[in-house]
Amino acid sequence: MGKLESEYEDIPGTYVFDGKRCIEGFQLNKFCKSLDLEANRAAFRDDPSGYLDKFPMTPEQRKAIEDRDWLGMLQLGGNVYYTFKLAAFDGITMQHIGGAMSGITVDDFRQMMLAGGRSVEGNRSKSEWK
Amino acid sequence: MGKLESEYEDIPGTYVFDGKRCIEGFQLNKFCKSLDLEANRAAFRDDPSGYLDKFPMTPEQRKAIEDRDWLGMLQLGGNVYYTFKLAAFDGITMQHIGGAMSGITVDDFRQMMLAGGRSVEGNRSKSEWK
Amino acid sequence: MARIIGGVGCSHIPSVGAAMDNGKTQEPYWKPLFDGYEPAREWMRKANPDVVIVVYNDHAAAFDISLTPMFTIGAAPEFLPADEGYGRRKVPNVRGYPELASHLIESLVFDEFDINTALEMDVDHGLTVPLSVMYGQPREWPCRVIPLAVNVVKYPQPLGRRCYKLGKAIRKAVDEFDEDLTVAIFGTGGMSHQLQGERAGLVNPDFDKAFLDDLSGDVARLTNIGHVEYMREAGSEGIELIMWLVMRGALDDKVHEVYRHYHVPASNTGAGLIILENDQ
Amino acid sequence: MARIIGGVGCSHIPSVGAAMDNGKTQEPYWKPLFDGYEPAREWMRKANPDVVIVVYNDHAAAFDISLTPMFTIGAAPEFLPADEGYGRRKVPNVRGYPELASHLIESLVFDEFDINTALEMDVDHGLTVPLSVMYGQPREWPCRVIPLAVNVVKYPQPLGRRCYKLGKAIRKAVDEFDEDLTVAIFGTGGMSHQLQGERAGLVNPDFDKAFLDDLSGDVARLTNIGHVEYMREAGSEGIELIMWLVMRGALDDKVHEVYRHYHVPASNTGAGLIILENDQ
Ligand SMILES: [Fe+3]
Ligand SMILES: [Fe+3]
Repeated sequence: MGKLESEYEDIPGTYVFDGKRCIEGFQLNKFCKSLDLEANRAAFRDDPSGYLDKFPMTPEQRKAIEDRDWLGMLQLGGNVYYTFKLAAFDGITMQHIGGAMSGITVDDFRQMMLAGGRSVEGNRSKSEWK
Repeated sequence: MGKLESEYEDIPGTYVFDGKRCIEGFQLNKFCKSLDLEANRAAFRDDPSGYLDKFPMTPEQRKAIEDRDWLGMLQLGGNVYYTFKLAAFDGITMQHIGGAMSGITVDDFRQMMLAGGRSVEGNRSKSEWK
Repeated sequence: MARIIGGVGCSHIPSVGAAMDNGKTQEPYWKPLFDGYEPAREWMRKANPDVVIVVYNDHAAAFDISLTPMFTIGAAPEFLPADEGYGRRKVPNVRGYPELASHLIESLVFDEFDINTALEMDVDHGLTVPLSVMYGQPREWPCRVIPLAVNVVKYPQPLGRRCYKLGKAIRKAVDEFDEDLTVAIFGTGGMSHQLQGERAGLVNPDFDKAFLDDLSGDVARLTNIGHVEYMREAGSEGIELIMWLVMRGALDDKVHEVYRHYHVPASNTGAGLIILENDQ
Repeated sequence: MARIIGGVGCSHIPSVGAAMDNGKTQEPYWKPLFDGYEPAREWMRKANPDVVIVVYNDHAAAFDISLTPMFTIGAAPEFLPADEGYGRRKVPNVRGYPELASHLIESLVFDEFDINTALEMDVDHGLTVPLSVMYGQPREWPCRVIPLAVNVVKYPQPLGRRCYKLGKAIRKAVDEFDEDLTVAIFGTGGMSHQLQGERAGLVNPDFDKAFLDDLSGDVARLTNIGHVEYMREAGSEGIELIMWLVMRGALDDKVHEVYRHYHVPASNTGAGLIILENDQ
């Protein structure tokens, strides 16, 4: 257990990309990173399943990608800067996945941002989310 | 001029791989590094000149490579761990290029090593090499 | 001798760059933000530094999960805007300053900072957006740039205290550089924001305002903010603010604020900008 | 709690690995060297640590000229022997220890060391040859390994003093790790040698002997050796000896020498080996 792990794991709705997640999500993030190259994007577009075979992930990780389960990816070691590459591949924005991860529509998410964003009040500790 | 540059530049027969040389030799070393991959070794073997065209070096650097001028490569920004990859490509050893860089035959170089190596006496300062 | 003429703290929001690249800065959503940039650009035109040290982070563009470099100085003659999935950003290439970069690296290593050297490194929005914010859309960037990439993505990020000390060591190195140059330093990223998880969209204007205030008021408080406080109060990506502390460390102990601008929202983020100068 | 049970200093000469891989260790050229390794292997069998931290450098195998990382800890579950031009070295894969590696990284970063994290990194002769020297040719390495790669190729390398302090911080982190483990630490590279230039083939046995002596006798002298003294006296590649100071720093202030072996030549190099244990 890391020195601060119990403290940062208490922050609700937040997946700190620490050593543990970094190792767990290695192949998932590597897949996402591969989409930087147009040749790989084309290969993934043509044959999603065959392309994913190149990255030996867990079945849960693979399903999260196939389902575009943006929150699930994070919970399985994904990092948002990597998973965003898949969002960009899909042609959707950071607001889309912000909404998806927090369980609201993209329009509600945009509205929330226009109103000043999500407040830190009530969102500091998991104990506040019970 | 770096803080220690005048001091280490006084060491005779030695090319400290500092920022300056690192930048100067960037393409030369990159070419050498590319030989890590068998596909690249094959390409270089088949068409040395065409392969070298991919690395925009100075004419002097390119000539040093073509001539297998091991000392010249260092003087033009090469680093021995990189240029050794070209030596390995040629099937020659560190003793071969040790001899070539110091102007003796490989047998004399081996003999020198068996006799305890090159002494530091008389080899500390360029002033001793006059 | 080279000298630091000022420091800028500046968010590096991708959509701010995109708004400029796509000519949207006068749209109602963007206008208030960009109007606030004008006085900063005016300062920049007057200051016109020869070199800008840009402290930023790479967002999985130049680096990937295989290797997470902690502090990296770019010593190449040129850096290309990264392709972040939409082709390379259409801004000028970034001209480096190898001699100054090598000097910085040597000096910092002698001061026991463990600095990586990059000789080939594409620079992503973390670096190019603050240039756009401060310089607008020139045909060439009017300064040379030293990229200083900081890991803020993988925990553990460097401590804020460490970043501040790095700034102080940069200051010393710049002061000792034997050319007559003016140098500005940008600390980029932030301010409070969270891109990920169920808490995505978090913005904390109180935290941000206090941070802006204490850059000139109480730096000791800022350098003592730890990982958990950043992540909890400023969002998981708000920890990017440690990069502003590198900038702050490179200035005098006493500084005054020349200008600030704060606006919510820009995309998912609170956008902040501050200009600091040394007291005379 | 984990604890450090000893330190090893050991050259990492490629041809020593090749002599083993090709069954040449009993040839007249190699026999005196390998005979001297036997007592060290005996110590290793008895010590049988759960984990070995190997401080080594990459020789343009995993890293290249684009990025020179200063201090890098490998946190992957496994590392493959690098292909250094003749195919991957035919030795077992290296099993890592991600939990301990992550703990080390966190602890070191909190102690203000700027550590890079590698999650994919082939390990070259710098790491595998010392394993071969100390363990012979087992089917699997009997320990888990934490690779700690140090830049010694591009000037400025870290100061010897910095390496020594890094060792002390590693010691603290190991002591705090909450598992009952025995840990050895290898400092590799050196001793005096120069591969490059007209001065290629330089060996300085007096320097090497004094270095070996002072690992237990006068560490302060060693930590004050600067870049130029290493390069001038021990050859341009002799500066690899700074990695032995990481090992030394991880031991107690008072240590005793268990064993040493020194032999010239092995290929272009003076080959040294030392085993140190903490005084009781
Ligand atoms: Fe950022
Ligand atoms: Fe070595």
